[in-house]
Amino acid sequence: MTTQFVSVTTRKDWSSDQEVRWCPGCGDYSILAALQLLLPELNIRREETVFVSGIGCAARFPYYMNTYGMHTIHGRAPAIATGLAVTRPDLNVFVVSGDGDALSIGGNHLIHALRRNANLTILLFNNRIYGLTKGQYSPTSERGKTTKSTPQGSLERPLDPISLALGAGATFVARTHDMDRSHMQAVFRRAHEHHGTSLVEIYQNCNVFNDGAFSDINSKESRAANLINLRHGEPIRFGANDEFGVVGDDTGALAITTLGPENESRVVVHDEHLANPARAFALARLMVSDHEPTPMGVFRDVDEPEYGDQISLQAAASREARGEADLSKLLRSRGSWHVD
Amino acid sequence: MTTQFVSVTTRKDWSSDQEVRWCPGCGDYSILAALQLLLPELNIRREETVFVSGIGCAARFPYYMNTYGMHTIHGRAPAIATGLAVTRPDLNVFVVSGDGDALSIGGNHLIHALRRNANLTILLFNNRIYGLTKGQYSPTSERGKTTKSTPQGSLERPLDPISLALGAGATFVARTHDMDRSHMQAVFRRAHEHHGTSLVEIYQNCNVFNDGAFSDINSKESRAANLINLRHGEPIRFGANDEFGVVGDDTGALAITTLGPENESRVVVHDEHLANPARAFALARLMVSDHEPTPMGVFRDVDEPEYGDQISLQAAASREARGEADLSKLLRSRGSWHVD
Amino acid sequence: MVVHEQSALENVVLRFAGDSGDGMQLTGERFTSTSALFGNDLATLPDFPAEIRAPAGTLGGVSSFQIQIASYDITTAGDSPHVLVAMNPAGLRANVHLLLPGAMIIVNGDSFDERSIAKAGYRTNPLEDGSLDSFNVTSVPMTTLTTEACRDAGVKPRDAERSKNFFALGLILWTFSRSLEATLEWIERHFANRPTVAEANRRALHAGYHFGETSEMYAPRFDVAPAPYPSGDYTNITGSAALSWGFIAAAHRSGLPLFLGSYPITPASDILHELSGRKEFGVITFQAEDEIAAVGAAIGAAYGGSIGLTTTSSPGLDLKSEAIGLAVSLELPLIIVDVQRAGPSTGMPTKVEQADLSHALYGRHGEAPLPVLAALTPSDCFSAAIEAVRIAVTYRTPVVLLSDAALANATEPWRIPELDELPVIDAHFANGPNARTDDGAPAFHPFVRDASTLARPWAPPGVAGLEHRVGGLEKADELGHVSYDGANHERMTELRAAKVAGVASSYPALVVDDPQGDATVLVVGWGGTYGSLAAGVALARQRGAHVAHLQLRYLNPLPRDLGAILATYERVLVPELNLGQLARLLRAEYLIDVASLHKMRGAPFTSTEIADAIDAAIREKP
Amino acid sequence: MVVHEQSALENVVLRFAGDSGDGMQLTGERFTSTSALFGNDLATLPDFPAEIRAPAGTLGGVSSFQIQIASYDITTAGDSPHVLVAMNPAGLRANVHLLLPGAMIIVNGDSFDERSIAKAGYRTNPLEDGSLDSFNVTSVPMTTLTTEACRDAGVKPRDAERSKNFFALGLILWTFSRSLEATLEWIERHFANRPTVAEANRRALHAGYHFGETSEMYAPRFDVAPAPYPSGDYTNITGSAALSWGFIAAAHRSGLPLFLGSYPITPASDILHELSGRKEFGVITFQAEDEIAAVGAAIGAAYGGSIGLTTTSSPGLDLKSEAIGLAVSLELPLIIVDVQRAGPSTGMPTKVEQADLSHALYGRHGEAPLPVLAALTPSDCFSAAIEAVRIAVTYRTPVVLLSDAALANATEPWRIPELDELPVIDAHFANGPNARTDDGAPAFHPFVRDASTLARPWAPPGVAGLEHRVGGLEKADELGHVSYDGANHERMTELRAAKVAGVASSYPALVVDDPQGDATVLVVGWGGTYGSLAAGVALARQRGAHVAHLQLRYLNPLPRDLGAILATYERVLVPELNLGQLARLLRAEYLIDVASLHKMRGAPFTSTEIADAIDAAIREKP
Ligand SMILES: Cc1ncc(C[n+]2csc(CCOP(=O)(O)OP(=O)(O)O)c2C)c(N)n1
Ligand SMILES: Cc1ncc(C[n+]2csc(CCOP(=O)(O)OP(=O)(O)O)c2C)c(N)n1
Ligand code: SF4
Ligand code: SF4
Ligand SMILES: [Mg+2]
Ligand SMILES: [Mg+2]
Repeated sequence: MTTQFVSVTTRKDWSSDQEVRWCPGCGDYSILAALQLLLPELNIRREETVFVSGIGCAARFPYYMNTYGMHTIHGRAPAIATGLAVTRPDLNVFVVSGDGDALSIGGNHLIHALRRNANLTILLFNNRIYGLTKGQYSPTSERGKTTKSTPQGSLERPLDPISLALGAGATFVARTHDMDRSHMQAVFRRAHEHHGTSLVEIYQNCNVFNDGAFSDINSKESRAANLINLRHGEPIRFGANDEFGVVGDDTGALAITTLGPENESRVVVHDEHLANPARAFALARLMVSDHEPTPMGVFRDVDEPEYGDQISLQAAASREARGEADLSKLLRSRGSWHVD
Repeated sequence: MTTQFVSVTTRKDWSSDQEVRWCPGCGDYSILAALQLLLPELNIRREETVFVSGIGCAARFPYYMNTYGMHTIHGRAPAIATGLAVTRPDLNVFVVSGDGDALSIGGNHLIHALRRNANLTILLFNNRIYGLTKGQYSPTSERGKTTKSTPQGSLERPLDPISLALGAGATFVARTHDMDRSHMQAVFRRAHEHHGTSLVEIYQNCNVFNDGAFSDINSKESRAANLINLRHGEPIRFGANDEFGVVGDDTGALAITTLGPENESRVVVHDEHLANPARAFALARLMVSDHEPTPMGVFRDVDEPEYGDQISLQAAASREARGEADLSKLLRSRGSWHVD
Repeated sequence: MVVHEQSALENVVLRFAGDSGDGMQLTGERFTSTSALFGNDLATLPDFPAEIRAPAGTLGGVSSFQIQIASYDITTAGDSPHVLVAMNPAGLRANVHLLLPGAMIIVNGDSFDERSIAKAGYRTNPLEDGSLDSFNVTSVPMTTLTTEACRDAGVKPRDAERSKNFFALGLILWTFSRSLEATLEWIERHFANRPTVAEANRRALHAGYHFGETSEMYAPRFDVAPAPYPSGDYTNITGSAALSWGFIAAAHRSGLPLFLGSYPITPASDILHELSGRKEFGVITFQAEDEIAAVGAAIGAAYGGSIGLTTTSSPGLDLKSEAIGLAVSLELPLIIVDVQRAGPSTGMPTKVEQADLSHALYGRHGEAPLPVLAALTPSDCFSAAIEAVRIAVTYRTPVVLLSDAALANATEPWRIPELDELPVIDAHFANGPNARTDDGAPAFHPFVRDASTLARPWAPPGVAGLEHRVGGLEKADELGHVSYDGANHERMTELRAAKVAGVASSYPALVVDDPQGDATVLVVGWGGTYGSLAAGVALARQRGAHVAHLQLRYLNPLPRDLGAILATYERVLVPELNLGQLARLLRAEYLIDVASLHKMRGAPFTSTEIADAIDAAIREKP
Repeated sequence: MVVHEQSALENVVLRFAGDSGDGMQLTGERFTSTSALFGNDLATLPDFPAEIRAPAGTLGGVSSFQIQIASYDITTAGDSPHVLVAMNPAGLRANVHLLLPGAMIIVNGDSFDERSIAKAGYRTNPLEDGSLDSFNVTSVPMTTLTTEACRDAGVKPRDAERSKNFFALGLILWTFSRSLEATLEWIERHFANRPTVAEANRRALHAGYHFGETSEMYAPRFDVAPAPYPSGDYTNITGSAALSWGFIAAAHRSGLPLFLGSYPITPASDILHELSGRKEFGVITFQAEDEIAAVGAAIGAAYGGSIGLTTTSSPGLDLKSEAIGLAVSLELPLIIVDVQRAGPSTGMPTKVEQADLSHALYGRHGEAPLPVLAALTPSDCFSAAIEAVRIAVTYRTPVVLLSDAALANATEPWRIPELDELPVIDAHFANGPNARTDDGAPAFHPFVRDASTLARPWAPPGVAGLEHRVGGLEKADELGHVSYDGANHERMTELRAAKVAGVASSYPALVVDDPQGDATVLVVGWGGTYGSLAAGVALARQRGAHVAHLQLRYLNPLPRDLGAILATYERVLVPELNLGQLARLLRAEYLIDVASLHKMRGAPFTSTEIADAIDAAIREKP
């Protein structure tokens, strides 16, 4: 990609000719729209953009993008995309996954992708349910969830993708939600710009099998009280009148408090770039149960060597040390003799 | 197991008749000894004790224990043990795994076992290398490690099992090392007593493929300076004269400092039972690079419902609601009609 | 077949079709229930789009439900519907090609507006352009009539419209001379806490029924008499429910707890759903993080003395290979259910195929043989489940039980067995030493074998003195500890193979369906094609063919009497929903040049396809 | 065979055996090197314990290395060693049963102390109890002589002792009339920065050599002349290295980058090790978190236009099944190498077996056919790798290439090909539209097929206008978008099968080894048994049998000329290191009653086993 290139595409250019087949009202539509509207602004080429997905409702995403795309198998998209990204550093590789795809069957590939830090942008559509298979609970479902496979309620405590990612050493971790296009776009842009693996959790409503899973947080009525917008360099405050703030307590955890002159100075100032992930983790664990005020935005964004870059460096070092590849020499490298 | 039962076994009773086949000098021997000496003290029965392992040097462990045992397949021991533990709540189920087994191929089963919280004691022998396959780097190998499969050095940042476990919602997380039998025993005992899934990372020396991986921390000479003993309710101090301490900094991270009257009060007091895992996570992330002072002991020990118990409750509720099982009724539950 | 008015018929094939949102599966199920209660024999074939919802009104979104009802013993939902109920243009277009000339078509006339017609891919209105002239078409303004009927019922017109499937059902019930009673009762129960919806449905149902009775434009009426059934209690059952109950019954008859480890996948998930609500039967269901954990947990449970069960569909079976190999090596009982769907890879997830047979037989590294069974009909799933448990427990071996997407969802009436008719399964747990050490002390050797079955002891933890270790490394014969001795490995490999081969000695004798006893052509099928092959054979016989039919339930080891049977026919025809996997097996085993008939269209064979192939085979006979 | 003194021999089989810590593999390799330089044909067979180290001195800890050197073309490391060098009692006990009467045994006498003798499981000292009377035994106090030789060399006695394998090597080099030069040079290079170790080894080597020369007690000496080789440059190569280099060569001749995704597993890891050090060749190696990620990443790389390669051994292949099925459905090039080891499950990880053939053929759900090849000899691994890439790239298909634990570690001399002798592979990337839309605009349809190969276009990202989506759901013929149409699915299934079947048209003609042309019995083998079958056939011919030999490299599709060949022999004998998997394939395909000979002992066939089976087959001929 040359730097002179200026994209003059529109949403239509990024939309494939396939009918979109999600249920009417599904949150996936607004994520698709957010991305199709954002991509023309990123000054990247369609033919250098690839969407790789696993299996699930979310994973149908690539079919709707007029880019290169691969709809693969359940849970393996991060691994497949890694092979693509390291061999083709010229591409913009996006991974689209669901909470089951990324965190249940695919959990291991996800954590290894995150620590490996190849140049991937992973979008995790979290609807806290298995949509495609018609409504079983997922790893992010709240405990006690009654579903087809748990008629008496589920028993496991949910996985929080943000804390899991931080535990695995992720370099870019963010959260956004399907009800706010401009927030999604801002976060997607940042994720795309991050050189390395970025993970974006997207709260996504499945109106058929888990309707309203996030409405306590992101509905018009709840947002002011329950949605915490993280902004780098700014104190973490929220509420209709910014009356609440996030402060440290003396157990190392973060807590929410009502602000007044006496404690205003204690409000934590958000810093995405801290080398130590402890603060970001504390932020991810702000909620002790569901439906509590929830941070949105970039939790962590730090620079670490990108995996593919390092491979290129090693290849260069190899050539440096041993000279350009010489097959004929290689075949003789274990000692050879001549017979006349 | 009745409560009256009093164990009168010795190490010999817990040792099988199979020759131990680890390399002479391997750290696995001392872990085996620690456990074989501890078990007689736990007042449990051999026939109610099962060791389940995956594949690796560490995973040969069950063969040496005169208990029930299963040497299974690579990475899957936590899943296999879960099936056993939930169907047989009367058993003491131990899982033995290596860093490759538990964190590479088996990473997903591990995190799901941890959040599920069935009654398992998982012992993770971390030698930061693949021993059995003769020396490739593992997920815990330090970056830049030169091995057979990485002649120019490995590229990934290592996974830290403790932070990963905390990110996954583990209820019991601890670390110990093969150079200190009584520390191992104290930690193993606690792990066994925990009702739910406990994870113990054991620093284990592989003297053949990764000799001295932990000597900066646990060799006789280094211990005072680099090994931090966590003790519940006590300030986290270490050093030959307890001259160092762990304090919070204002980015939410923990840091090490030299103590004096001016800062002594700031030393963090260790609390294993904090509901919020943020502090334990910060402790796990105390080291920003290898070979720095490293905490040993129980990072976290909290009570959450055990998975198997909850299943029993649901079964009881089911019987309560629908009466005792009646197969004949079940077969007619979708409506039936009679033909003469 | 041309449908006659008011005729008393032996059988009718009826198909409901509409948009995914139109409630066609529900309509079909309700009609099925009523017909079963009435005493018809019946068979159903639901057919719905892959899991992603297609945009309303398109061909991709069509959901259909076919049912055949008959006064005699039938085995399929039939090939060509005599009656098609189409709720929208797409439903019509997707199905009209199935109909023979003269078939009856009932459409919801309100849905044939310009937009919907275009969406379905029609250029002109099929109700008007003469393209349906060879059929008997009735257009009923179902939407209008339904909303009218519901006026003042307390529902909004938009919601009232949703009840139009009950209008269609009412109309069809009238057409088939059925009473509304069972449906009304069901509405009562089902919508107990949504009284206005209940009321709307009730009104729509009545409206449809009355429309049939009063409308002048509507004439033909069918009357299918009850089938002659042996006496007993009957229920309508799907393959998924029958499988689930079969496992519960096996647990009951063995006294063992049942543990299901599963990861959701269509069309296997229904077994997980069904069993997850049965904890009072000592059933534990475990929704695992993936298929590997699911089978792993089942192995752990089996080690602990439970019936270890794992259920999946085709892609999931791939992932279980390694763990199944472990179970082969450990020689522990384990049941793996594969509800086959169309592959390869994700394929067509809701469509039927039988293409996992070779995979079930050989899909593991090394020599790792295991018994493979297949269920023949929805209700046969019940006894196949019990049989799988019997073999697994008796021989200490994993067993693969094959079902398929069609069996799983199809329904048939089933005589409910008395509990004491069910086989008893004895786990025969090891309860004490079975050997002596070199110095004569009693010992437990976990790989000493039963002389007749070659099964090893099953010794769950808990018994003092039987402590032992098992693993996936090769084990010393009898002793069970790790052995790298070559001769021992060969012996163990042969023993494991001999044990599985020996399962055939426990089979019942094969029964060939050859009523006249003079057939020269034998049709051999396996598993879920039973119904379609039986129907095809029946049709061929009607056409005058002398043909025999044998449907295999046991795929590995093959029945011992099979070779002799095959040898008595001049020509063996093997129809399969794959490219010829059983055919390959029979060729290798018996060196017989069987003819393979394959179909890979995500749908069962039709009777005509089978009958035509039989005709061809008879003509081609060597 | 009785060994004569000073004799000029055509071939000798030599076996080094000792404890895992005794350096036997190194000794063997050095001897191999010297013999190769000298110009012998040779073949080696390393045999070491499973990965866990057994306690020193036990049978479980014995490590052996066998080599046959010859003045003519040989194919195996031989059945029965003429000379056994045993560094300890366990090394003797583990191998003595292999020897024929009269064989020569050289032992390290120092190691026969009471404890070691007992550890090896002997009750009495075999050097003294007469049990070795039928052999020609020489006991040399190697430890003592080595430590003495190293006195004042600057190493501690304990460390000096470690050089005793060089003593043994020196002795053997003398015995075989070889010079020390190559070994001295190697020591120089290898221990460059450990000068005292180098010195100790040098001294030990000389000491051994001189001991041979001077000792009175030691008599026989062998002299094996160089084999007549076609002119060229030669190297000694193991199967693992040959495979690795073959892939590098394929990358070179196709101009494509090579991407290896792998997860360590014995005995496949050596390929990963070898390729990880070759980044200057544009090779990327990726040690993945598991086998699924490894094959997944290779698929991603293939999608991006690289040669996607994944290497594993048996249990790892199980885990790759689902992803391989995806590659079948995507129709992307992919190479899967399975270095087979003894199964089932973990089995015997360092031992050879050929039991993954059926799994390679059928180990995926659905109809998912793919080409399967097998390498025949260590050096053939090189061209088999290139051939696998050719097929994968030409036909856009995953290809399974089977090697095995014996091939991987065995060595043979190999004439290094000139680069321009190697085939050229053309990726033929799509570079523009290949179709038109309904309204005539140029379009790219990813599933339009090449008329002759039926291959679809390979269109890696980066080219504007070729943007397209692929996936594991069934695809519409030509267009490539998702399709649930039954007829389309059948067509696509048949097309995929036809494409793979068509690969056979690109094979060279089969060449049967039947020197006299009058054989009535044909031995058919596949893959890595080539050497042992050829040797067995040669032995049978020496015994007077007229027998032909055919070794298959292509297992799917089978070669088109195979059926006709099989039909010309009265009896077909199929020896395999499994329970008869190729035999089953041939029976199903050709309806021929082939005789299966199996061996499952974690070791190659011996010539005698093969020759005896040939004799039996000739006697039994129908
Ligand atoms: C190997 C395999 N196992 C199971 C399935 C069935 N399956 C498809 S999608 C899915 C989960 C979907 O949940 P999620 O990832 O949350 O995506 P959503 O549909 O909610 O967007 C499952 C279990 C499959 N296709 N493949
Ligand atoms: C499916 C599968 N993949 C790979 C292997 C090979 N393998 C055996 S153990 C192992 C890793 C061992 O490392 P670790 O778990 O750290 O145990 P250690 O030997 O170091 O104790 C590997 C890759 C295997 N046995 N099975
Ligand atoms: S099932 Fe849920 S997630 Fe899937 S398309 Fe429908 S609304 Fe969206
Ligand atoms: S290889 Fe390492 S971990 Fe394995 S037994 Fe030897 S020293 Fe221990
Ligand atoms: Mg979801
Ligand atoms: Mg390790």
